[in-house]
Amino acid sequence: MFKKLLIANRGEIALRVIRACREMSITSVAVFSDVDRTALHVGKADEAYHVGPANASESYLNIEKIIATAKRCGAEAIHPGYGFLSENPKFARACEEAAIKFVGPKPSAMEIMGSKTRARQAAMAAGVPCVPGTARGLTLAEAEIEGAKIGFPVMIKAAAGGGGKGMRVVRTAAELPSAFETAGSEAQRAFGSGEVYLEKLIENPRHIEIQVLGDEHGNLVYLGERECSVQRRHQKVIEEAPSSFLDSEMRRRMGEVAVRAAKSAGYTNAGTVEFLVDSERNFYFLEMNTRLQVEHPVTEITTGVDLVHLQLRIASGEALPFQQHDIVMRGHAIECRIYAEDPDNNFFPSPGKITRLLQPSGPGVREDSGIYEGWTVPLDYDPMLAKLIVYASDRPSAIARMKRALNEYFIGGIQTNLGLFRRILDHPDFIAGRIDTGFLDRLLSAKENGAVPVNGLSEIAALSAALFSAAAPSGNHGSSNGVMPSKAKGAASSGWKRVARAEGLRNL
Amino acid sequence: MFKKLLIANRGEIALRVIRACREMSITSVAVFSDVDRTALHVGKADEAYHVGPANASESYLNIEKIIATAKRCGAEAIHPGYGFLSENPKFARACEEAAIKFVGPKPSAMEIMGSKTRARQAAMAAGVPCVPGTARGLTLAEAEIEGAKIGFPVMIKAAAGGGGKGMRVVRTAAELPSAFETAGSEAQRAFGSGEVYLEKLIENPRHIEIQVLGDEHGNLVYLGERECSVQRRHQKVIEEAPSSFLDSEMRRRMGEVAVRAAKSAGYTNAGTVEFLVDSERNFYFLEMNTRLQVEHPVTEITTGVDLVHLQLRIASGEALPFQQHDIVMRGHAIECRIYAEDPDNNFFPSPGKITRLLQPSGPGVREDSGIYEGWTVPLDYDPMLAKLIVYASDRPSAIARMKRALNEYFIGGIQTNLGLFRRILDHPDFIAGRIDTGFLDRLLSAKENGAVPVNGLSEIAALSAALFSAAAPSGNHGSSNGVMPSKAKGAASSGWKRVARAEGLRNL
Amino acid sequence: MIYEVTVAERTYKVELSREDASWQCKLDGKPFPAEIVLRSDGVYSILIEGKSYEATQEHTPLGNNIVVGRHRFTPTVRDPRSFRSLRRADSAAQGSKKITAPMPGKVVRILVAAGAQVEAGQGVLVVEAMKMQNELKSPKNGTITKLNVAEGSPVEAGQVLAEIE
Amino acid sequence: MIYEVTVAERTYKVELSREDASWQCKLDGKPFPAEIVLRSDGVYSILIEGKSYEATQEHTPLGNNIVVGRHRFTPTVRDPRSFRSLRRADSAAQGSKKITAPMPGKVVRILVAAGAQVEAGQGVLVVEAMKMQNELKSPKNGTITKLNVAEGSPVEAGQVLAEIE
Repeated sequence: MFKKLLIANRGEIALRVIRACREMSITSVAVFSDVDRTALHVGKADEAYHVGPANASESYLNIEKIIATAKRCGAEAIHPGYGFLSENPKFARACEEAAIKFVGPKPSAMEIMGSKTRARQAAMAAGVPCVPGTARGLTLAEAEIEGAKIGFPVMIKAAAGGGGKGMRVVRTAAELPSAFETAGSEAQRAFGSGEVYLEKLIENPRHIEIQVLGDEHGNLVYLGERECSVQRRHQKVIEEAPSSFLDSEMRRRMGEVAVRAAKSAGYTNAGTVEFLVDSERNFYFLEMNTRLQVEHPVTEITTGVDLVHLQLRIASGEALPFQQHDIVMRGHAIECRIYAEDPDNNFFPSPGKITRLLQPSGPGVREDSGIYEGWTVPLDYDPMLAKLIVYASDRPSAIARMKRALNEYFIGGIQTNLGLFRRILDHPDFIAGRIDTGFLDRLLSAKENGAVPVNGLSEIAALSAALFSAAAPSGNHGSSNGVMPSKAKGAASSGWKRVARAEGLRNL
Repeated sequence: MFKKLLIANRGEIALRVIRACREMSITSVAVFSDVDRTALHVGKADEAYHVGPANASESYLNIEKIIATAKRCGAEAIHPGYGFLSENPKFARACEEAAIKFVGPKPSAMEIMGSKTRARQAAMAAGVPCVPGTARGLTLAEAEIEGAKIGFPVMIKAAAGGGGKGMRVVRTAAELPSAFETAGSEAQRAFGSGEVYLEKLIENPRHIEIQVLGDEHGNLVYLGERECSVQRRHQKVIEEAPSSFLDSEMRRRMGEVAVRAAKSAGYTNAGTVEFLVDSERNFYFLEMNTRLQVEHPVTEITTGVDLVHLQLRIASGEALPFQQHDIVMRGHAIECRIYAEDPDNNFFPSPGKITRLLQPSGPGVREDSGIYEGWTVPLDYDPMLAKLIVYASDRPSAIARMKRALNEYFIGGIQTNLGLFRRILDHPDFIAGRIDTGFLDRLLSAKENGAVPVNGLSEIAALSAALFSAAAPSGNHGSSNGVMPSKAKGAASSGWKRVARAEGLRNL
Repeated sequence: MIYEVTVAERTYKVELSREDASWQCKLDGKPFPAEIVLRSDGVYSILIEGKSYEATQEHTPLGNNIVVGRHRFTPTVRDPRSFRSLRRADSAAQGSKKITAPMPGKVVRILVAAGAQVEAGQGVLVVEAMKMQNELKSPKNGTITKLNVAEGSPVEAGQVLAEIE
Repeated sequence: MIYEVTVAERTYKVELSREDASWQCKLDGKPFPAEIVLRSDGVYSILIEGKSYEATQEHTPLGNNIVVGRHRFTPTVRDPRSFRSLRRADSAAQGSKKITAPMPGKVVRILVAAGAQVEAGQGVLVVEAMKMQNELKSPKNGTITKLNVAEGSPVEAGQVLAEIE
């Protein structure tokens, strides 16, 4: 096993890997940008090195700098986490050339799965069902012929794309030319390649993905599925395992197909094969993510394996400690992604200082987070703050437990999407498991079913506001035991003043 | 299911039950004594009522007051937690008479298992192996005859006893009379009954217990074992599931015996049958605890069931949702009991203000606690603050994970036994699973193997002490961003002054 | 002490007085049976005829909120004695409408010039934060009377970026 | 600023100076390459040639401790300028020995009278806390010169209960 590992990432996933290192007696090395000096992963790692300015392209995406840092501190391996360099074959190559083990698949496998068209070709060659469509870039003329063949509605997608950019739904042949043009130029701007292709549009599909794990001795298994249909603009918000839509037979079939797809690319380490599933339970290969997923905990909890530990064992050359038939899913797990964004205001991001933090705990609750009370969430990186994961023996109990945990969770000072989850978890369609990738957008476009009834709570709020006002100025009363918590007091008074200033009142 | 439930307890177990209520949409009712008004369970419950002064006998043990409170607020059921009234048949009867459901077994079952001698008689009648000895109270004359029969060494035990009181080891016939006399009078003082009996002394036994669960329709199952041999003065400190000492065959035999013992008493709801296991793997019935155990989480995590949820379902008349063959243990769980006591100073209890609290989280970590930063731990109740439970796929990984979690755990302002656990977890005998009820006392009596090597850390400590000193007086520097955290500052300066006063320095 | 507190469109008169260690309070003149304790974690634990509430205060760049259980309130507190008033900066604006930055970030594009006519919902400028570009729209039909920022300028949460008359 | 800090039986001379936003420090006269940041949760994050340390302060009734990682230290800080000194109350005692209460509680029994001869390890009084009776023993052979408490009196942590000469 490695003695020292560098984590080329930040936030909760850096903490996740640091914890695995500590549990495996590996020295963990963090890297940080100018604005992350006070980030939690810097303090929790055994070592930490500065790799550049806030701008990720000069720090967390700076291959040369990160490799140089790994060499300097003598790290034998690098875990890329997710995002940043995790799916960049150039980085994996650079590690290879520097004789540093990249914790992930070989660059060749990343290259195949990194290109939508090549991945699709590989999948089809391996007999993996794909959405009817063209596997390669097209001219408009070709697109019009293919469109007719496939039959409308169709989807235009960018070959190099992701995250919805360069995507267009085309419902009639007439719409094709303009959609083709805009999608192409959008793709050009976003990915530097205007190459687009056509796919049959699957209406209201589910997004269900299979976790695969392969060692470097030819063993490759699947670890059940994750239901990821609750998305906002192709961004996952809630994930579950198992999917209430699958039975064991379909799970087996999808799992075996996923293993075939992975094997066709010579895949090793942890990866995820994403499928679209239509209402008739047909499933189609969507893409493969060649890294650890954000939502890996729901798989860990239901299968009882530790994916990060296994990633490191595999990377250090160990064989998988189990076979397919050893994998049993138990109970139900749900994950909520906590973002610093304001669901009540166009999901505007909300960086800033976390003035108060209460984190849930107790039975069946797991929190993976990279934040602490007093930390200022920088405005330079993506807004995910933490992941709240719950486990229970069945889905209804898991939903109830998640609501309980959300009640205990409080992040003050910035806006978060914590309130949104309750709306989702209380929605009859979610409760019934009637979810597809359009579910959340429909829920959001629907009227809030009236403000939450605050039965008598406003009286309490009014009383409390008065109490805090009374306590703020002097701070020698307002407490039953004469002790005014410096935390509440300090912040309160400043809070008052700030607002007073904002209103130009000077008579304080 | 009940609409409203009263919890006749405090601390982490009150929180545990409150959380279960929230998850099951039951209104939770807390009770509190004078010194617990600011305790966490009061704020987290839906309702909370004062039941008397600090002295438990006038509050948490006050049957009339608690029943009256339940009636007044309309609670349909009472969960007694553990300790306090949880094993008191009078209380269970009083609930019955008040038409309030007591969450636990029937009073009759509690009475049988509550008396060591009656429990032993019942167990033997049910063919449950017991430690050779007398099942009833004895005169000295009888004791001398029985002692000779059983063969020395023998153990004198109080019939009404527990917690080591009224217990004496007798190695020769000559020692018997004086030991008999002191044990009897000690029992008289402790339990109001001087009745004692004899048992064969099992040398260096393991303490292994079986969790049983029965509904009110005649179904009764066992949920695997818990290894509780790491004890200090008969007080459990670390518990595990499964026990590394058992194979599935022995687990099945002990489980079936436990079920027989419970059935012989007409047992319902959650209970635990405790066994002594000798080095030849013979196991002997020790006693039955007729309540939820402190260490129930390790069973929940390895079997995937929620014992408190099931307690409430059973009490409300539901049948067990599973049968014996559905119960499968997976992975390994360990629990550490965090006490407010000072292992470096005779384990003196350490109530007082918690000035800083950092709680562990992340994969495989569960914390059940009843504390918060700023809370003053009262000196009136037992010193257990929290339970730290970890899960991993096997025992070595669970031990490593527990060490990682302990590293993240910090309770400042009072003494705790957090440091002791590392000594235990690093001990070769514990790692090898070579533990018996004498293990911890041997470890404690052994010399600390030198102070923990603090390689270079003292320089860091010296530097930090200077930094905090520099920051304390003014607080307008000492921070990289000019902001001095009110928490650190407020506390620091006061800390300085206090010490200065203690030394009669006035030139501040 | 007497406070006027407006919460969820309703204004309450809250009278507070301390008798030895405990708070007495009246709501709109009537005694309010609240048994109040400030925990040293800054949370008020309030018991009202047995019902238990936890109230805490949230400090944000836009002012202070009160959180009761999981419900967030944005109260306006008026202390007649000192006329000191707690009120959200944005809610203070009467008449002319302002566009304030909902989050700290950087102005990456300005879509209309000062003096220009805009319609309600029309994009006025784009602020980037956390890798996302966020278009801020005009709250009403009118004329851009003020444009307080230029492209590239960093902005604070709550900062007034533009005003529409 | 110059401090004399005694930690784990060793005394260090710590010189601190601030250059713009950052701390410079010397240890026993030699430059100490520590890159120091105070996080707003009151933790100093210290990087020394890449090694990362978190140092926090623990306030106890007996004084302040420094916690580095999971290791607890009880430093004595001496500031030559002001002669302000941080030192544990109990460690301050020289010569005559004291018995201090290790925890708040109640004196339930006094086992020897003032003026009595005691041997090292002999029980002097019993303090009850958390349902446990804790016997406090004499640290040395000698005479009980002071007995500051009576049976039934409540005691604070660190309070001197008796002195032995």
